[in-house]
Amino acid sequence: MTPRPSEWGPPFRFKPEDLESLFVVLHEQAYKIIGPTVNDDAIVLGELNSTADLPVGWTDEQSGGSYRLARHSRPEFFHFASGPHSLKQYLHPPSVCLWTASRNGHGFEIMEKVQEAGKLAFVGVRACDLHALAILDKVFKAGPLPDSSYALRRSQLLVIAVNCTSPGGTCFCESMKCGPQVDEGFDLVLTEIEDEGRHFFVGQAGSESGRTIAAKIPQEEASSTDLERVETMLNDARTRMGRRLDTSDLKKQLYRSYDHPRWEETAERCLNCGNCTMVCPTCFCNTMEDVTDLSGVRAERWRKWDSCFTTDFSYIHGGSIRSSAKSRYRQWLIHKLATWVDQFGTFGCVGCGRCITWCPVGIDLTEETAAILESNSTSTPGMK
Amino acid sequence: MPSTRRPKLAVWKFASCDGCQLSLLDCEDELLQVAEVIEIANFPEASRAVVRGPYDLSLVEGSITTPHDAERIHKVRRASKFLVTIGACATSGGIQALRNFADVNQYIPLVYASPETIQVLNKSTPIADHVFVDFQLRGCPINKRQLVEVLSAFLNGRKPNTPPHSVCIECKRQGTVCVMGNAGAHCLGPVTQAGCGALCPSYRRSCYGCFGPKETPNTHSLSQWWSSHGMMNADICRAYRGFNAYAEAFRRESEAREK
Amino acid sequence: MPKPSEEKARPAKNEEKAIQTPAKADGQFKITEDQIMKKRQGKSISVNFLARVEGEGGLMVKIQGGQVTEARLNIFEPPRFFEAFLRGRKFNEAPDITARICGICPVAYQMSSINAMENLMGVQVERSIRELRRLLYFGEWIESHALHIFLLHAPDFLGLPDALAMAKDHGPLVEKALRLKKIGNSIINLLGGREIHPINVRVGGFFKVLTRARLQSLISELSWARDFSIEAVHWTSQLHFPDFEMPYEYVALQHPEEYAILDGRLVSTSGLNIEAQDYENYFVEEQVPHSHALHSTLKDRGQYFVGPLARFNLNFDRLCAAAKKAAKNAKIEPPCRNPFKSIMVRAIETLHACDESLGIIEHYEPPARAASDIRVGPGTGYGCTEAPRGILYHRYDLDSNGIILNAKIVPPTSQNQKTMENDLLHFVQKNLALPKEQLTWRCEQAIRNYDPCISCATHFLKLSVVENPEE
Amino acid sequence: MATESEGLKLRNAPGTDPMRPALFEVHRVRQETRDTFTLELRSRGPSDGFQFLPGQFNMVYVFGVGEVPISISGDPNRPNALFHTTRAVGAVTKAMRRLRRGDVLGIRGPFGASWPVNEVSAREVIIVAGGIGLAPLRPMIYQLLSQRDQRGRVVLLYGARTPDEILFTHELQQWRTQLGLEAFVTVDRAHGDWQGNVGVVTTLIPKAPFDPSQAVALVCGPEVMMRFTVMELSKRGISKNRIYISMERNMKCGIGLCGHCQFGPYYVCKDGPVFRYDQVQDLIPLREI
Amino acid sequence: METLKPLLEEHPFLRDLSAEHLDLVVGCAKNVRFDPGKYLFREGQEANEFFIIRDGHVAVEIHSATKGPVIIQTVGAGEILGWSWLIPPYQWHFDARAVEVTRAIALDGKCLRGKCEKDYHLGYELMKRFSHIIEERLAATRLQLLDLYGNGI
Repeated sequence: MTPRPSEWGPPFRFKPEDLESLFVVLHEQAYKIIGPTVNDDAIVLGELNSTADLPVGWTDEQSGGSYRLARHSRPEFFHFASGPHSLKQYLHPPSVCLWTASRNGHGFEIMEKVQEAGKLAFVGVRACDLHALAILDKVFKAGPLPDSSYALRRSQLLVIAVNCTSPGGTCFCESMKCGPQVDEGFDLVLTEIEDEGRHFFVGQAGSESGRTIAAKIPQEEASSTDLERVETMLNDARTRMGRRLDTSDLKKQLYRSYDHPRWEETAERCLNCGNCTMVCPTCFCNTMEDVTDLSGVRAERWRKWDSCFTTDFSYIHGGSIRSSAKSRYRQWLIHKLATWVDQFGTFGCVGCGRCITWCPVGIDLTEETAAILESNSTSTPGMK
Repeated sequence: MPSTRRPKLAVWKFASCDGCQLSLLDCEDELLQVAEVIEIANFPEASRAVVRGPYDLSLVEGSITTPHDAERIHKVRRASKFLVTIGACATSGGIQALRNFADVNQYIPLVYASPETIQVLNKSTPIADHVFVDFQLRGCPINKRQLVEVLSAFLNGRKPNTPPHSVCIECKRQGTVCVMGNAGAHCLGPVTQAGCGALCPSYRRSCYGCFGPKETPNTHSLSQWWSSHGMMNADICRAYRGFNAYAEAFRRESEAREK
Repeated sequence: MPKPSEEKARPAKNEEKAIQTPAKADGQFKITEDQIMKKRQGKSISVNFLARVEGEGGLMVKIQGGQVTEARLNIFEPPRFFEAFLRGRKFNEAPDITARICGICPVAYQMSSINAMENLMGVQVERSIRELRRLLYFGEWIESHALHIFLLHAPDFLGLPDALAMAKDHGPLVEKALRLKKIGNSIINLLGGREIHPINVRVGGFFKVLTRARLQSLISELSWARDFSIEAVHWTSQLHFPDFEMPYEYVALQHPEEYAILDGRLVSTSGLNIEAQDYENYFVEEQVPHSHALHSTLKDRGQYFVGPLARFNLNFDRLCAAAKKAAKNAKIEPPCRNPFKSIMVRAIETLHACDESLGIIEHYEPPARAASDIRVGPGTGYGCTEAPRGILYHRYDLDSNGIILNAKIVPPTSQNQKTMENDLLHFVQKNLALPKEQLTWRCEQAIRNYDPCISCATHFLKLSVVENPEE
Repeated sequence: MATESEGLKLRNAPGTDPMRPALFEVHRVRQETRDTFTLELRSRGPSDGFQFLPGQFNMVYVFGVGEVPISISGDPNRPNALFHTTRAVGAVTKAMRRLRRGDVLGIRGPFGASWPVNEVSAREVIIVAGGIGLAPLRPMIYQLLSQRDQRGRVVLLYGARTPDEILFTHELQQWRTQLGLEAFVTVDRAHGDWQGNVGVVTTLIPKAPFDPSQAVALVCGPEVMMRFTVMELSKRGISKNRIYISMERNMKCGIGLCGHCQFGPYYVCKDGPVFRYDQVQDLIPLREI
Repeated sequence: METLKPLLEEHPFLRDLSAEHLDLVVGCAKNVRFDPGKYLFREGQEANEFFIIRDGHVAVEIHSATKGPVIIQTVGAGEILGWSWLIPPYQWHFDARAVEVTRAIALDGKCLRGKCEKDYHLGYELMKRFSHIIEERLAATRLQLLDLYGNGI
């Protein structure tokens, strides 16, 4: 990591019980705190009232098509990998009313729905999800016609990130260069250290507001040993990724793979249920639904998460452009790992592994991609 | 576009539990409004008054199970400009279509005292097997929000928002934790059409397919997965033999697992 | 694409008539309009299509020489063979499958089947689970009674075709009725996931139990509902009731402390007092040719009457104080033998259900676990609960894998069928002087006293598929 | 990234939410053919006119029914009136056809990349249109004909299904006689009394009067027709970087935020709908992309 | 005859034909002119020639009992009309009607058939050129069948 002293504060160290003071500060600053908590047998994102709501003593076991909440004996707050939820739920909500309209005579008038966006502080954000946030920013904020409601929600966000030292069985952020170390886009980053009975946090502010908040936590200066410990733990995490993906030349290789036979094989397994797109922290596709009341006087426009795995997604008069399951899986994967690069200058994948864990039949993006890359030399032409 | 004449609505019942037409009466908040914008012309469960047809909109509940009903449905079709089937019975034969899988010869010893007084068809079949259906609203039972949506769409001349995609999409939009990935449940959500509000998973229960197969369902792959995780064929077969057992994709899969 | 047959559209007028003709049971008891015309020489009342009941039925009363010679309730709802296809299903599927017998009282089916399974397995659920079940069931009572009182039955008393017509003169009342109905539904919704065919109940308990806070969200509406129920009791007491009483034998469940709903002993006004599992030793069913529903009778005693009136007459002292008080104010007390007054009793039961529900919510502590462990084993289990319309009996035989070998289900409407026909017989006899149109309407009303649930009633046929090659 | 074809992209009045429709009133309805019609719209709000570039589209909202993308078919030099020509095939377009003078529509736009307005100004232009595909090209024809002093010949090859389905017949005549447009029309089938060409529009290309080394081709029609048209144009020797096509895909937002209109690395709504052929030539042969 | 040779020589259809073969073809050619409404040939007639349209416009029609004449294709200046003379039983399958004054060179197919039988090189050259035309027409007809403008996609 290259420290950027101008923005970043000095590393400091604090006791686990002082994490509560962070919560207190956030509440004082009128933030609603969103973070990991145990609910419905999973570590999900939810509103946290205090550190007691954090999943202390809980971890998870993840593999293709499987997530299991598990107990562990250590006192850590953040000893788990990505859960089923991501920041997307909050910044790009699954269902938003954009406006309402009401009829008057021949005409009608449109009233914009004022988007509520309170101040949200996310606690425990991993590097993968921060990269996903950066990607959503590119999609919704960077273009010539940005999404105003996204921008509004985004502007009121505070990020307390956590360096990931417990990658899961489906993680591959290391391959995507999106983790496990938090390197940008945070207000405060924490590393939780627990060994041989010593349990403490190393923190560092990454923004002005982060610095203000950090200052309120009882702390001492972090020693060079502490910092080395952080470094070691992150390096260790890098070697414990459950999955990996070779990204060199990935885009070009995939552009050549449109007619690869593997798509057909995957399509036989793919349920085209859309789970991967729903749990993906960067999948942003959405649809508009126009609804009316019975009297026909009131109408509303809703924006809802959509998935490229449906036939409606590509429907134009006369039929669906992507009617085969093969073409839909291909669209998704090539979008994530190739066309996304052309559109937004980055992969659409951050290596969080959610699509692998939550695929009901365990289809593995890294495995599919590897299979295509491996035999691409024999494959047929596609896009150059 | 609302016009001056209220469209005439008729509700018809075939073999069913009445739950789907009851959904209309369960729209407590909308019922009086419905009656304002639609003339409830023929709805025996709600009224003894009957207005003659033809009807602008017919809601048909239930499946065809008797020779008489097989004739009656044609009369209903002729009296209806726009015919919408409501519920699993009407769209896939319903729970009573379980008889379609039975061997009639095995039924004969069980026939009760005077079987000759009752005429029943061998199979319970959906309405669309008999007449042209303009729109099918799924569910066992239908979802009343979807029913109001279909009525609103009909009145406003738009396409109803009743997407044919999976329960999973609806489920994840709600932020529900997947019961399949997370609890290893035998959830039919990935092959079942949305519309119920992904109810079961939100109660930590696996989907049991009330809304029938979604578009392009890959039932085979789902069964394979279950099978490889120790589920017995008989149980897989039963999973597909629920309230939409006779819907093509479910029927095929259950038959494949029957041996 | 339309099939050719539809394209040859016939003139609309004829269709109407054709469509109004009910589906008939079959050849021998088919009552065509022609036959009815012929019978006019005597006199007959026939209602081809009973409106405002759940399911499809008709009724027919034959009068010859000033004597009513026959009264029949024709149930032409097609049989659906539930007991047949329950064979081979797993025990834990019974609650959801049997719920589909009836869209109006699915909770009743779920509760009876669960009781039967738990009875077989020797499961005792913890108190809070039992309380949640009672609450869910009360939700169904409220919803079903509100529907019946105001949307199905009351229009008869007011001489109106339906509740929508009622809404014109009694707007606020209908709106309140709908609100009451909605409250019943919201209880089911919250505890069960949806109003019709709830998804949250299982053998052993629930899939997910609610927090106190979620349950408490019901309180304010339920309090309103309790108040409105008092008003409803009063309102129904002001209706005009035909002077008609019959010496019924009432049968209901009885519980030592509660106004029975979930369980209890089977008792009657003529001294029956048995365990629910002895039901089949005391009750028999017979097939009648004019109906798709079996008729149930008490061995050696004949017809009997289940439902709100039965419960009221047998368990009056276990009603909550408010309900008793409302009954007193409305001047109704056991024994009540006028079936038309069932509308009042439903209102009283609604009040009781609201009151009890509030109590359950107030004292609710979430159970430690949503469901008890269950051990699947072979045997026979019995379950009997009080559906809104009366006792609903289930029996299952399971094998060692929990697969259903046999199922028997006796719904309330089939138990009341004989009594309904008997009522018709006597009621018509007594009111022969009425103009025919009015008498016909009264006959319908007499049937609606029973809130007949015809979809339920018909599933009851034993397996009766007749090989009938489909054309 | 994205297209190099010129023109305004994603222009919207400052300060307004691109997701919120502006209200326009139907001024006139003109039935073009049995199922195709043109709506002439006037802004309801305070407006200095509706500025757009040829080839751009709007998201058109019918109250209570829904929204669809429809290209603009009017004259870019007459911004006071907004024209949309469309066929009534779905719920929204069918509802549009029922609209009458004074009825109100919601409009979001203009969106998307335009035809290469500047590149063609000093060149010969060959326009190939199929069916309703003439509508998105009409603004370009207006534009070209308005500058005819500064420019080379404009040739239009237009294929319709039957003589009854030829769009803008009156204008075609006018353009021919008064403005020197060289228009050749062909139909797929005709009765004996039809005096014109019969055959698909591609059959007109080999004998069309243009100089392949000079001309720029603008093509709009069904995708299959465009594929074959490009083939014929290439045979005549027009290079692929002087052929432009206009694509159709499902669109929900019109501004690249919903993902529906993806076409390989492009979003048709903002990188297109007009593409220079060499940008997409590798994508065109791919199935179900 | 002398007037026709330069014309035929330059026509793309016959371009690059050897001088010898060109002479054979020229030997079978004559100028024809049709007023509007005149038929170049009718369905069922013996097909003994083909036409190189010089100017004008010819509609190829098929007659249907209920719809009357339906035009399935039009042929104009520079195009070749007719190949039934090449394929037994040498009968026209369609009607060809001049829509406007049409001038063409008619080539005697019967005569050419004989010459082709004798000289396979000539036969091959002509066959090659006609098969190209047939292929083009077939492709165009297929597109027409797609009813592209009617259904979208």
